Amino acid sequence: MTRQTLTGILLFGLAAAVPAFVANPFYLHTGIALMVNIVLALSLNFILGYVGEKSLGHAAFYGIGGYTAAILAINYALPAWLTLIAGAFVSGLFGLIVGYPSLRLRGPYFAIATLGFGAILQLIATNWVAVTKGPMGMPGVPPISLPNPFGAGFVFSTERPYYYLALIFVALTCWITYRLANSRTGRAFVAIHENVDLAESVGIDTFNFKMIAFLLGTVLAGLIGAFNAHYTNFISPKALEPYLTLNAVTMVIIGGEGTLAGPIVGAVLVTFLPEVLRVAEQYRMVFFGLILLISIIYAPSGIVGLVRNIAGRREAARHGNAA
Amino acid sequence: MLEVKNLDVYYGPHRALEGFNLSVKEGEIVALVGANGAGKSTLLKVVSGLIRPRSGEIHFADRRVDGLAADAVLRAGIVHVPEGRRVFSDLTVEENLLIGAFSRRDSEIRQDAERIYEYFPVLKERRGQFAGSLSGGEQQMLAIGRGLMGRPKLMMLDEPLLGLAPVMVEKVAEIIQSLNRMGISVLLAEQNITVALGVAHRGYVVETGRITMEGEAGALAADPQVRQAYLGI
Amino acid sequence: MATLLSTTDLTAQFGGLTAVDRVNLTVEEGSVTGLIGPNGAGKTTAFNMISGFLTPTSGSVNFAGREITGHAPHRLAKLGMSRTFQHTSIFANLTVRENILVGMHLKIDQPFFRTLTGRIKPVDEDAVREILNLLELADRAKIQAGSLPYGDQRKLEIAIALAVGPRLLLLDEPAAGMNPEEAMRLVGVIRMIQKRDITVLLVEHNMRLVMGVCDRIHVLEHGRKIAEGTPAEIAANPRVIEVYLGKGQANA
Amino acid sequence: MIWLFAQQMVNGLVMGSVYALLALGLTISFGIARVINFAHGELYMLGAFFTYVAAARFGYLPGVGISVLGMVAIGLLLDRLVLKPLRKGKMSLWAPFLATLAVSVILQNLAMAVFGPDPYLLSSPFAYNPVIIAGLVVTKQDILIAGVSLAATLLLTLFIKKGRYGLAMRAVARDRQTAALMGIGIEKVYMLTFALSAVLAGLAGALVAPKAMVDPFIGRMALLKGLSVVILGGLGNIPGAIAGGLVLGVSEALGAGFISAAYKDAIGYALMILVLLFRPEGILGKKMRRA
Repeated sequence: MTRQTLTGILLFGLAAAVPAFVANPFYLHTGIALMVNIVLALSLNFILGYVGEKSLGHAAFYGIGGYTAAILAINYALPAWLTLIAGAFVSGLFGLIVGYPSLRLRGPYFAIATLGFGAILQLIATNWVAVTKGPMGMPGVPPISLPNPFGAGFVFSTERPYYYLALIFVALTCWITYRLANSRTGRAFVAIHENVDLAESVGIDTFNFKMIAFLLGTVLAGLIGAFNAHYTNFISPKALEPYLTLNAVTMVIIGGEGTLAGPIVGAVLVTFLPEVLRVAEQYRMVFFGLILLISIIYAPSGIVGLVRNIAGRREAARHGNAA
Repeated sequence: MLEVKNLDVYYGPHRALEGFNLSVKEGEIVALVGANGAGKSTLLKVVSGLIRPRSGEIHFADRRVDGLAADAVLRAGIVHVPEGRRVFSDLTVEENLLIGAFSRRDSEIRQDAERIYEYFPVLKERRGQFAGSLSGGEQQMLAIGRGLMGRPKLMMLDEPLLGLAPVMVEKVAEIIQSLNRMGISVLLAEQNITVALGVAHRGYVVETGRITMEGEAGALAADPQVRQAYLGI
Repeated sequence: MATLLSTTDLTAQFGGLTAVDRVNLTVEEGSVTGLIGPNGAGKTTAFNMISGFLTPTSGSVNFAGREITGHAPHRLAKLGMSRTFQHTSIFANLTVRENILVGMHLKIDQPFFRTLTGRIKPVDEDAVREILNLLELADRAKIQAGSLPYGDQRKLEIAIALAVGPRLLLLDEPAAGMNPEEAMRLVGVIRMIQKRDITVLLVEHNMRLVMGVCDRIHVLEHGRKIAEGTPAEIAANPRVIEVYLGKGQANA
Repeated sequence: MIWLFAQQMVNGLVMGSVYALLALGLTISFGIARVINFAHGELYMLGAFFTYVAAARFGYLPGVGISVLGMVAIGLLLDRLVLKPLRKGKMSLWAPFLATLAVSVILQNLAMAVFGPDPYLLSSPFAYNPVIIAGLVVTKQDILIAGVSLAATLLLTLFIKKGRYGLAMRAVARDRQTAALMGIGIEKVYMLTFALSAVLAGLAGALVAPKAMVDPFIGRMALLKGLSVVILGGLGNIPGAIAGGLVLGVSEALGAGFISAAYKDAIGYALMILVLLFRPEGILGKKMRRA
């Protein structure tokens, strides 16, 4: 067992033990919000961090998941396990529709197409009142409940079960990221990011793998969006706001794109930093914008990248090959 | 006039020029010959301020010019006509000439353009056409004409004969000599040894970033070793 | 020997300019074939059309008995063609070993879904080591590729292309920027590659290398093929000498 | 029916000329400096707010003038503070992308902190008196919008075609290194490009503001319109930006008149996606290479 796996298991053990010691629902709520951010950041990381395609509409997929779950649960009374899956599935379907034309093109087209897609979706959510209830959003999304064939199902009525479910989703996302890191698919992703011509020339079907990464990201974003709609019992066009995309981008970039730890570090920072630094509410987004900007200019590989660079230089120095 | 001393140039980890020494005296044509990738273009780019050397010095007309920006080098009187001509293909012939005089503020720009048209009548015929529609030889004339618009004391030509038809090669060789007669010193980086050493007074042979031979042009042209360095026979 | 690669009337036009003009090339299986010519003669353009990075305006490319004109590069890799690039082209942020693993993409049978469920199959370490040893990179395996010295980066490029397991290896100016000793060592590497039954087509300016390693040479000028033959024939060809050295040198 | 069509055509051309201004700014920054400016919408928003503040003291038209000066400063700041540091070393297409995205958020939220989220009405002496020409209703503001847009477009085109620095801009767009060899100060050209780009965006904001409300979020829509037009016309293509702007304006107006006003804004994106699918080089662009 590597040190990395051990650290991971340890962290998850700790996270799982938290509700046993923390009774205050506010802390659990913050924990859930953090985990939603982590999944969102890691899902974007597949696209932005691994294959390096600049998706600027990630909030849209989170929102699609939320709306799908809300509509199915409210209008058709479908059980939560099904609405969560549906949220993920529909989001992925839209990923396919958006990705298919735009991922074939080189240049900024994908970024522009995803940005435009996010805007269209917000427009629809605001204006298609018959289905989405318009700008006021849809309250009354039922809580998640587990089916029980022998009696009443288990309804998630407190923060605690949501906390564990969120933790499961975090674990799932981390697991996928972790498995990718040493696999053929993960290497293909990174290769595309690094040098798309060379990747193509060694036999990597670059379009295909970009599509896989994008679908992976959109499915997971849809899943966590659906989860959040159930958890907060509410969905509105706000779930599709571009600021949410920017939050996700900030988490990935300042933490370090293309790594497992980076987006998690980024999510922790984005969730807690404004609290710690007591940034006034109205300047919060200015603050995120500034740290994103500073990170792009001075630390393009993020916090994890900085740490790695230092370690990497040591490694090279040890081999006497620092060029 | 131009004095390059002990120049070391790197591209990332890769050393492109090593302990490079070269000089061009006033009124001279100097040929810099060698195979592709030997470092000829790199030297020209360093002199014209596009690349910074790691160490060494460049003096021009008693001024130190290494480390100056490209526009300052140009104002000092050095014009670099780049490899592959690099005319602005979607600008007209006339616009290409005007842009060659970008660093000038005097009132004689138009007159100079007319003089160049006189000298290259083909360009005059095509003054309104996009430079991209010219043939290779015409583009080379335009590139030289564009360079002349900067009123150089020293003109550095990078592979001006490349890809030209034989008739054009002779024509461009004549142009180079007549530039020289106008009082412009020339540094000619070229693969075509015969023509280059034919028009030059002196020559340098470059191999992988180092000067391996230098001397009077006629003597170099006759030296079997030069030929050997080229064809590998 | 059978013909592994051939082009028929291969042509590339950009706007009004014809960069490659009805070129017919053949590469015999097992040979090292050189493609030379002065700068701007159309060598790299021809190379890009053969390797699928550029669709020919007209003409066709045949490889291993089938027509591959306009196929995407990743499909050609599957058929057994890999290449290097004129400007050093590696995965700079990956380690040397990881670069080789990416090169072995097609040899690792591990579809996306198995990544998530099944055991991650161990990589064929012997194959990795063999390639690293061949290019004398074994002691650099864990170093980030971007921090290698230039000469090693150029070797790594070839290593990546070999990891694909090609029948035909296309080398685009492999000696560019190498010093004479490094270039001479490259001759040994190419010979070794040839011994492993890999056919090589190379574009190169370093004539000493070309003359030293090639079985056959094609010469392009102005997008047209002007000569073809053994190194001795090419070196004696007056047309080639004229192109390279200028008029009047042929009888000097 | 015919009257409605003609009226919507007029409305469409007015808005289309604004879209063209927006797209021209985006197109020169991409064509010359290779930057897709995701803060372009916020430049539009700032142009409107600058005008709002200045107009309160000096009146509308002088306000527009002051706003234009302010935009020059903003464009220069954007280039010096954000983009210049990114040009050092190897310039990737992506870093300026995300950086301008960050700038967009910063500006939007600064505006929100200063002005609050509620919309303001910028009054213009031309906005209230409709003129009826051949049975078609337009305001003087509409005429002003179309007139100024047309003038700005012409001036820009003329400058790029004939001006000394216009020539330099075209040279830099084509071949940065050779342009440097000609003695062109590349950094100056970039500064000029972003100043011009900001002025174009700000002018669009200042002109449209009296027709619509001004709030910190109007930039988002403006960016998307601009990007749709730029995709429609082909990235970096100046005639394409002008034509694309008019096409988008007219399609939206006809869509609003004959299909649905609520989804008017979706028409631009729908057009954009169709273009991406079938003709990614833009309507007027040259064929591009497959990835």
